[in-house]
Amino acid sequence: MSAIVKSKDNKPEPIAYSDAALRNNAAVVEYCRTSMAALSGSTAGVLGLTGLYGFAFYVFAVVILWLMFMIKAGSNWNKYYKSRQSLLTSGFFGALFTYVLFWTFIYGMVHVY
Amino acid sequence: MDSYDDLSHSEVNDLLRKWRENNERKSSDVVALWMNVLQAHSNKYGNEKYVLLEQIIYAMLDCHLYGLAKGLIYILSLEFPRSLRVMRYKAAALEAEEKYDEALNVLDGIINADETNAPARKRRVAVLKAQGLIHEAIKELVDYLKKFMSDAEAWQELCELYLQVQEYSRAAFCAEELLLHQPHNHLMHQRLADIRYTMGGIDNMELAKTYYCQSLKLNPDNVRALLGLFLVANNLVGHYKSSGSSKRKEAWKLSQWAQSRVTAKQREAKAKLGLTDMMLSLSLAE
Amino acid sequence: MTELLLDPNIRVWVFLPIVIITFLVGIVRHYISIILSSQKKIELLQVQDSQVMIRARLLRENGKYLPRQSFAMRRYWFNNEDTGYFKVQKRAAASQNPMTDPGMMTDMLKGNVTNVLPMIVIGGWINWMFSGFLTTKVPFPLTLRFKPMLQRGVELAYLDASWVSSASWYFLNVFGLRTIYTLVLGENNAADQSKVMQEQMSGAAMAMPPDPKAAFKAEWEALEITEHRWSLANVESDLLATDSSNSL
Amino acid sequence: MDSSIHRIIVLVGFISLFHSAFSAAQHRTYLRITSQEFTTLPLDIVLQAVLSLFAVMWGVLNVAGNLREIPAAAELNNTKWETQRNLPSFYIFNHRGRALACNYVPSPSKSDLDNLE
Repeated sequence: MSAIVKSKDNKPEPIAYSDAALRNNAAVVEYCRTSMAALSGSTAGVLGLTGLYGFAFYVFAVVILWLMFMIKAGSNWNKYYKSRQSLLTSGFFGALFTYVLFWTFIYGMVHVY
Repeated sequence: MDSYDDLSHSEVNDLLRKWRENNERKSSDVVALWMNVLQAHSNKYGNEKYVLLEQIIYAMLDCHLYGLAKGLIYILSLEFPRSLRVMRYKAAALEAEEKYDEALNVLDGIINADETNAPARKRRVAVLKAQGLIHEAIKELVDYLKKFMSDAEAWQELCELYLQVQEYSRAAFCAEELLLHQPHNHLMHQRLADIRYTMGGIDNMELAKTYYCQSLKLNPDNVRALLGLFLVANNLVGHYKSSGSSKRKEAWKLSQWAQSRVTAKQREAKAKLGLTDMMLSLSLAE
Repeated sequence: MTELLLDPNIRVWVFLPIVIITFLVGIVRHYISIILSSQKKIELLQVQDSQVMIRARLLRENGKYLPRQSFAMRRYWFNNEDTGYFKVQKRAAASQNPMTDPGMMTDMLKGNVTNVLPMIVIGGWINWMFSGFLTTKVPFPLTLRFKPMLQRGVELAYLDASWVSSASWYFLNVFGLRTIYTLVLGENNAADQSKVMQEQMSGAAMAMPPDPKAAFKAEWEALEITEHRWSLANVESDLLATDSSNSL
Repeated sequence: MDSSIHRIIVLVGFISLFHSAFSAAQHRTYLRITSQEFTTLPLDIVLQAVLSLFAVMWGVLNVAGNLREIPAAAELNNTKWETQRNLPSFYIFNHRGRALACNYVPSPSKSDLDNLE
């Protein structure tokens, strides 16, 4: 009987994650994130956004990408991602640099000359 | 699965990749796929060309198609004249033709050229195993494991070899080592439990029971573990006839539980079988 | 301040070429570094050390799945005072000076040749070829501090800080396109495949401990303080409990 | 099949994005020639750019590859002992299946020689 009581005290065992699958998913997310930064940067350049509007557009694109990930995973996102928050925030500033570069590039191509 | 001709080239590639990643042998299927589909598109293997060719070569050797395999090895050796990996294929071909001494010579050559070449060392073990020299193979493999201690594949092979010569406690050691590498794999727990059950004795039975339980916890569909648990629990009930009753009660409970699970599984499986199949099996039984 | 008007020819003959040149140079550099990179020759002893470390780490992490006796036996094998692996195996302390190792020297040289040299050469060439142009304007306001960074080669005191000169545009590209390379080239591209074929490395030869002596000592200490907690103690009752809750 | 559709989506989205970029550039030059002040782009260009951005993003998301289930049990519970036991490094080729090959000639093994005598 004592064994049963003990098992209630113990925390549930942490779920084991498959390393290869985690790495695969991280690579997919990274790929999409970089493409998203480049593409949304180009779009912001086409639209001729300046100043804070451009950065707001970046946040908008990040959120849209996150929503798309959620739609793709469906209701059981738990199976594919460790946490939803980190999917939203990780690599935010890393991709921002790419975004700014493309924004500047396309803005220059379209609007400056 | 029989009509391989219908599959497109890329589908075949995907199928072969899946087999490769899952370690499925399926040699005759691989050869059939190569003959029917891939051979015609030999310029379109894509990125995985060489890994694919390796898979095909081994499959051919497995199917006794030595001539074809040697042809492929020759092509590869023209492309990579000094590759140790191609040397290994040559050794494998020699081995398949039962020229074991020559194969060992080639493998020794590889190891001399690159002493960290683990696959060649493993092939040496396989050569000894193929000759039926199990004890020598064990010795070789133990030497290998002294240097490459975290090679799970080698530990597993050593476990199997020890089982062949019925050294159960050493096999159990290897199985435990495997468990350290893959603690979430239900098959590893089940394997260790199998070995412990075979060894016998109350302590080993208790361990076997624990590992069967863990295996079932990880994967409730493991019927072999279920059967093992049932046998172990019954055995323990017999052992604990006189001594402490709480342990006996637990073992009895486990045995009952396992039995009910097996019955449920059987009912499930029967429900899946169609009526005609059941009739057929009945008529056959009569 | 009135808007500057740039000649559209600058766009076609300066602005765009810089982006394309930077991108292509990056791609070419990637392939050159693949060609130049030599398979490091690894000593058998190094492989052995790294594998021992992995095994000891696994024992620490997953030892809870083994019975106490098995765990203690393995730890004894690693740690006991007289014959334990970490005690018996003596490794020389790693040489601290990379200059003494000629292999290390050539590696460093190769790294410089493929990374730094093209950047300086191409940068100098671009500076000479496209010097003195204003190429674009960043679409957000910047403070004057950014002027020396963004307007290299154009010293105009009263120019707005958000204008970018050609040389600076090149450097922006060098740093900004890095993520794009991984996108385009992929993690494992076709060029690596045949490399694998030529000299297949036993995949286990990964992270070598740079100094095996210190690493052994650390691992010895870590193992010494590891307590064995048999995590399968309650598995039978857990199993019975989960099932009864499921069937209810 | 599925991925080729998404590839087409990506391609079309790219072309559309390029087209909107050209439209915007044309608009700017037009404004400059007629010396009007730039306030904002026409609505159709804005819509085209944003919509094609979404299309390309969705396409890239699906082209990038499938997500795999991360709990370790998901994959391990599907492996069978047959594949777990099968170790490519230790294959031996003189197994009994060899006798099924059409061109197999049984080699005179030791036991046969013993029987002959």
